Amino acid sequence: MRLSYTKALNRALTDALAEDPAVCVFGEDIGAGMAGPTLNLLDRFGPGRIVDTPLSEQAFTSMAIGAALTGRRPVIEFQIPSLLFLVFEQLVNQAHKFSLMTGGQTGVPLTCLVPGSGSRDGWAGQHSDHPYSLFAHAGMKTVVPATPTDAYGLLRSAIADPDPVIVFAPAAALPVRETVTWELAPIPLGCARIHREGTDVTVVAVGHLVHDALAVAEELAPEISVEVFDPRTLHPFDWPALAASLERTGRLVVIDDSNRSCGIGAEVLATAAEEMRLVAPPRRITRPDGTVLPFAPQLDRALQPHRDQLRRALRAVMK
Amino acid sequence: MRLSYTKALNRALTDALAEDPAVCVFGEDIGAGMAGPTLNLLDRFGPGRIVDTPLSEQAFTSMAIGAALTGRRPVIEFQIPSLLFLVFEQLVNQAHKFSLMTGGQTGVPLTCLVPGSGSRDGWAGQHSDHPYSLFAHAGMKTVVPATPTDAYGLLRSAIADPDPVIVFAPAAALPVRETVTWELAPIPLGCARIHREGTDVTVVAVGHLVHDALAVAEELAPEISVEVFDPRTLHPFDWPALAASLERTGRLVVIDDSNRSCGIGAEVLATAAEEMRLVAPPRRITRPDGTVLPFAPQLDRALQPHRDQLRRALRAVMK
Amino acid sequence: MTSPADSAGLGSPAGRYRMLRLIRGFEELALDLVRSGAITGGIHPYIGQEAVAVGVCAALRPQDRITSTHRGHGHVLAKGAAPDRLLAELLGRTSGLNQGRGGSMHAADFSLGILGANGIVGAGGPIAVGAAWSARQAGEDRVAVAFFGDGALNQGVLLESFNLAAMWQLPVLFVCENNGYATTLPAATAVAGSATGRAAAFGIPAAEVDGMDTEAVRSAATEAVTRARGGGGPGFLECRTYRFEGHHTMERLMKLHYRTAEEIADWREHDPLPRAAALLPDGLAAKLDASVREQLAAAEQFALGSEHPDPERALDHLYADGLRPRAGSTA
Amino acid sequence: MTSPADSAGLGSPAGRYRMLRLIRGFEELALDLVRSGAITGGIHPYIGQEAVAVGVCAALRPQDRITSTHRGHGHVLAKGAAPDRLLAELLGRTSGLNQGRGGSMHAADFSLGILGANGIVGAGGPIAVGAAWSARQAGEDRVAVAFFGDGALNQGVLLESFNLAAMWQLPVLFVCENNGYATTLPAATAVAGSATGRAAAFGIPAAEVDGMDTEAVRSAATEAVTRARGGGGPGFLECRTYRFEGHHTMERLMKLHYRTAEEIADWREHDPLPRAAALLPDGLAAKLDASVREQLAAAEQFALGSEHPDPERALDHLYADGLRPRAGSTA
Ligand SMILES: Cc1ncc(C[n+]2csc(CCOP(=O)(O)OP(=O)(O)O)c2C)c(N)n1
Ligand SMILES: Cc1ncc(C[n+]2csc(CCOP(=O)(O)OP(=O)(O)O)c2C)c(N)n1
Ligand SMILES: [Mg+2]
Ligand SMILES: [Mg+2]
Repeated sequence: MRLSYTKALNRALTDALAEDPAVCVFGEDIGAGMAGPTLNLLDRFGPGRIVDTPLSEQAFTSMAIGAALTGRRPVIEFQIPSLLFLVFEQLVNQAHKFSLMTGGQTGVPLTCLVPGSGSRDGWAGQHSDHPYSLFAHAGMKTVVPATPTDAYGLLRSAIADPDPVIVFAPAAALPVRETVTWELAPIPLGCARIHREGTDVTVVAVGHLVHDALAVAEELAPEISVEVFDPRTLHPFDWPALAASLERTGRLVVIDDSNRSCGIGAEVLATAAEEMRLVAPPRRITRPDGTVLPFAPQLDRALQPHRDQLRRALRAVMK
Repeated sequence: MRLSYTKALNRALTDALAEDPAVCVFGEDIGAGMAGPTLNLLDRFGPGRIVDTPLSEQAFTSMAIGAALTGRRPVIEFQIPSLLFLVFEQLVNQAHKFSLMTGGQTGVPLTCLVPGSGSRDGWAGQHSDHPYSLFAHAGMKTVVPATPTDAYGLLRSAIADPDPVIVFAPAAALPVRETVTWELAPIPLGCARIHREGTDVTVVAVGHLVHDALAVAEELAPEISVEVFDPRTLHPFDWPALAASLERTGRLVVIDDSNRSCGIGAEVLATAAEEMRLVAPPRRITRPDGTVLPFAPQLDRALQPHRDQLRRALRAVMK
Repeated sequence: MTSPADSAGLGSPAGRYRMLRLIRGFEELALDLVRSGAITGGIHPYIGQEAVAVGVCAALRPQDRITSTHRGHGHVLAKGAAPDRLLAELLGRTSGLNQGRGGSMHAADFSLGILGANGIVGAGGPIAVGAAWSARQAGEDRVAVAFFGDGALNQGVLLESFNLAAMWQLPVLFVCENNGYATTLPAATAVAGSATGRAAAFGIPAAEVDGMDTEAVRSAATEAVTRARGGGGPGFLECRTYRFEGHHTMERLMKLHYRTAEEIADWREHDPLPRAAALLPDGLAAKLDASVREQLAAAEQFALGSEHPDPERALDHLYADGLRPRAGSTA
Repeated sequence: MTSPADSAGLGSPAGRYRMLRLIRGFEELALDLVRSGAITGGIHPYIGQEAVAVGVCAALRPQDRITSTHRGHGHVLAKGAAPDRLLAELLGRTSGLNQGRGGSMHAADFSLGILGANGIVGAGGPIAVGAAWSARQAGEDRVAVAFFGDGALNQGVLLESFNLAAMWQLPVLFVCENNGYATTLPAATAVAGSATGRAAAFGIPAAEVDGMDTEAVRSAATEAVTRARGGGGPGFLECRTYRFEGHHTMERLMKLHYRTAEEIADWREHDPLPRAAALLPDGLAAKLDASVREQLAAAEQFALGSEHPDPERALDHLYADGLRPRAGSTA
């Protein structure tokens, strides 16, 4: 079977809805399936569970929290990553805090899905952020799948999780297709995936950049043996797997499409520097500090991490 | 003159208002001066410039942005740090982005002041965050003064700045008093301050933790020579000053009251590991990952960085 | 630990009077404990507004749900929470409703449909709407009530939630406790138009009621709750009331001049307790007062005698799946 | 580069007709350029709604200010922006209004009081309120106008801003372009109550007007703007209108069934252009059409001939003080 990333998300939602009557979906234009992941859900599961919402992100996010506190397992689809800014209070100050603040009386099994995070060429400054590091800092479970199989499996686990989870589906990963010969299945949160083994350098690549890392690793294979490490979940991060990888390689490059300062790239470098084996100074490739993506495509692209930077960084850590 | 931290903020606002008729203040209960920094401003400058707002943080923040786009220099006082979550869209997606997105047609000279950030004993989970790292990641100019003089000088510079600036006044720094024998004056953003020179270890301490770092440095002086480095501005960070300090010491400990993952502590370790001289693995002391402060005072305190952790970290990097 | 009363206890005038007294007495005790330093951080006292919580909760069934505010003790007690465990919560003890993790502003008892006080003004509104939606989804005839103040009328998220509740005809009752002020800001200088007009504009039946009169609140709430339970959609009540104390106990340390002494004295004339006592047979109120005194004395003893939580367990419950986050220091 | 017309150009029926045609023609040209791939990312076409932008801006003075939306080309042009520079912006060229940094959704010209299109629904409302507040502070009699769609009526921040504008009697006009849909969601299933009722509940004088009739919009806007300028406080206009095209050019690639072909055809009968043309002397409309064609041909040539920005300068203007942030890689 040929499986696209978007179709994988669609399947995950369909299977979760079919399996558990408590699962329901909120979002804008989801009845029409406009963004892809919710295609045909309304027909199959009806407006009682697939809820096309007015443009009231704050209220419907809080509503979903209220629903999650009372037995439902809501999924919210957000049309643009910056809508997460609009509901930051609801997610970080409410959903994330209920469990501890109530002394464990409740979880908040809420899933937020952002199909098309990061730059989509030509959508400009307010539609092109990749704010996953913000949620890792706040402590929400944060997932960025790179492949269709992972997208399926991680979204299933997110929906089944008793805590709020946010799933970023990078716009640049949506075109990825896979030939799937196995049964799709949930993939546990918090487990990294090593896409390619190597002995010289560990490249930690986030989301769509996994594919760039793999391409560069192939290309430089004659020169450098690169291990490609996909954390898949940014919080909780699979630190033991990273430590094991660095035991083998001792060298680290991170490629991460979020802003530089206080991004997940910083976290990986910091933790590695503090606790793991490094034989050379580590490197990271990120967006610049405080990036706002300009509209013009050349400018937009110039600020995203690219392969050439990765090549240079790999050669630099090998020196 | 004996100057308290809160009084310093009050003076900075008073002087800025007196100097520039474009400066104005928005916020809740600021007419009554309830939080301290706005005391007596209404009497002196009138309701045309000191605007007591209804509980509409999103609208009045956007209003202040509109005012900033049309010639005013608004300051907003927020009563609780988590109100910043409520206006995250307005700050990060609007105020921060106008300059680039308009091709430089405008700046947004907006200042956000949060008096009493971080834990105030007994205010529990939704009132005790210290979210400065989120804004450093987003790229807003982010300031955390440790002393009354710095509070005065940095707030003055924030108000004069053509970009949005957010000033965190940590609750634990508010009781700090200084005997001031000099003229209070603006202090440029982006310049670190070395409170104490040392040759063995550089301690980067943020906000109120500067005072803890100084106390521990004194205490361990016979054993370890500690340099206490206060970045004052987290974004832009004074990287050259840090590099210079590490040239001297080669050892680094960060003490930072924000959550661990993707916090400013991570950023300092990452940048140092990548670009600066380190003779031992660096360390950071932070809140745990994803911290929600529990109400009970013992639990609240247990999750904040404390001196004992700093002592241990200092000894660890000296090994 | 005493067993929690349920909202059915509010079915008689005597039960309602007793609850008014319980809330009043609880708050007075809490004020003492703030003054003595036993309660850290202070509280937002509910004194003066008791008729709203009691009147509304008297219209509810045990399985109905509520969301509350920073000024939440009255709601939490009226919905049936055990006063001793609420007090233990305010004192940060493990026997507290939230095991000492929430404190005054987050007191909750999910087993009684109390989805929590909330530190963010307006936040409880849409959470109640979600609970109402949930109940309908589950085919249950539970109603949800959102309590909030006049200040919350200016929070966008609450206004958004009026629209969702109205559009989807959800079984939710919005209860605005208009005590005239949001901290120091008079409602008259903050709320353009009227509270009821604002709700009505979304097509929500809206009524204004004397919030110092328990029976008036109860009858208005009963009407709205009955309609909501029967599928007739949301309702809105504006309860005109007043807090006799400062906004927060911190206010006692400050000189604020936003209300006159006369205004406070005038409103004290409308104290809901004597009014409710007047409906009772002679001598009953005094008896109930005595039983409340006993109950609170026991609660105080229980709470003050309860254990403080272990700092080693500060991160318990951060994640519902038991995930243990990394500590703040590795050294 | 042509010099920008100012809003005074809308003082005559001919000027208004010409602007309707200019917007229509601009959008048609932009659609072609999206189809050809020259405009990256697509646009939200304004076709069908031109009477709103033109009618409202005809009521404004050059120094008045506006905030706009994701569907902003009409507003930006009607307020006087140069079509060639707007087109260059859509093409991401340095000669664009925003030097190619903003694109369709952020087009702005501060020299003309155009505070920007905006990518976030509802966001422009309170920004206009701030501009109105500013003007009053500065003692200027400038008015601010916020354009937004029916979808924005459900954004809390916009509702909050109604309250602030009303409470403080600010010179701001809220213009709701009710085109019946927020993307695929019919307003009838999204907005409880009525648009005008919602504004009126905050004490804002609110009127509904035929948004396909330029003159009707102009006269309603003039009344509200005059009142606002004279210190009479905010106003609200609901303009009933329709977009003839899809929500966004992407929609052309999708099969969506939220509107019927008949509905679209019916609304096309109310096209604002023929209606405005009918007010002109014989032959004038055709002449104006021709002059617009020429202007747009020149604009296209100008824009397509303009320079692409230099990737080295991608971070220009990130900070107004010239601060250069760290790059994304040190290697
Ligand atoms: C969104 C938000 N803004 C501000 C605050 C700080 N604050 C806490 S209570 C309060 C006043 C609330 O007034 P009202 O809603 O009338 O309730 P009352 O205190 O009168 O019961 C304020 C400003 C907050 N907690 N949340
Ligand atoms: C707050 C917010 N929510 C969602 C979106 C995605 N979005 C862009 S336009 C739009 C529909 C807007 O409808 P309306 O306000 O009626 O304007 P129209 O498109 O009809 O002109 C949506 C949902 C957004 N940009 N901002
Ligand atoms: Mg109040
Ligand atoms: Mg619309």
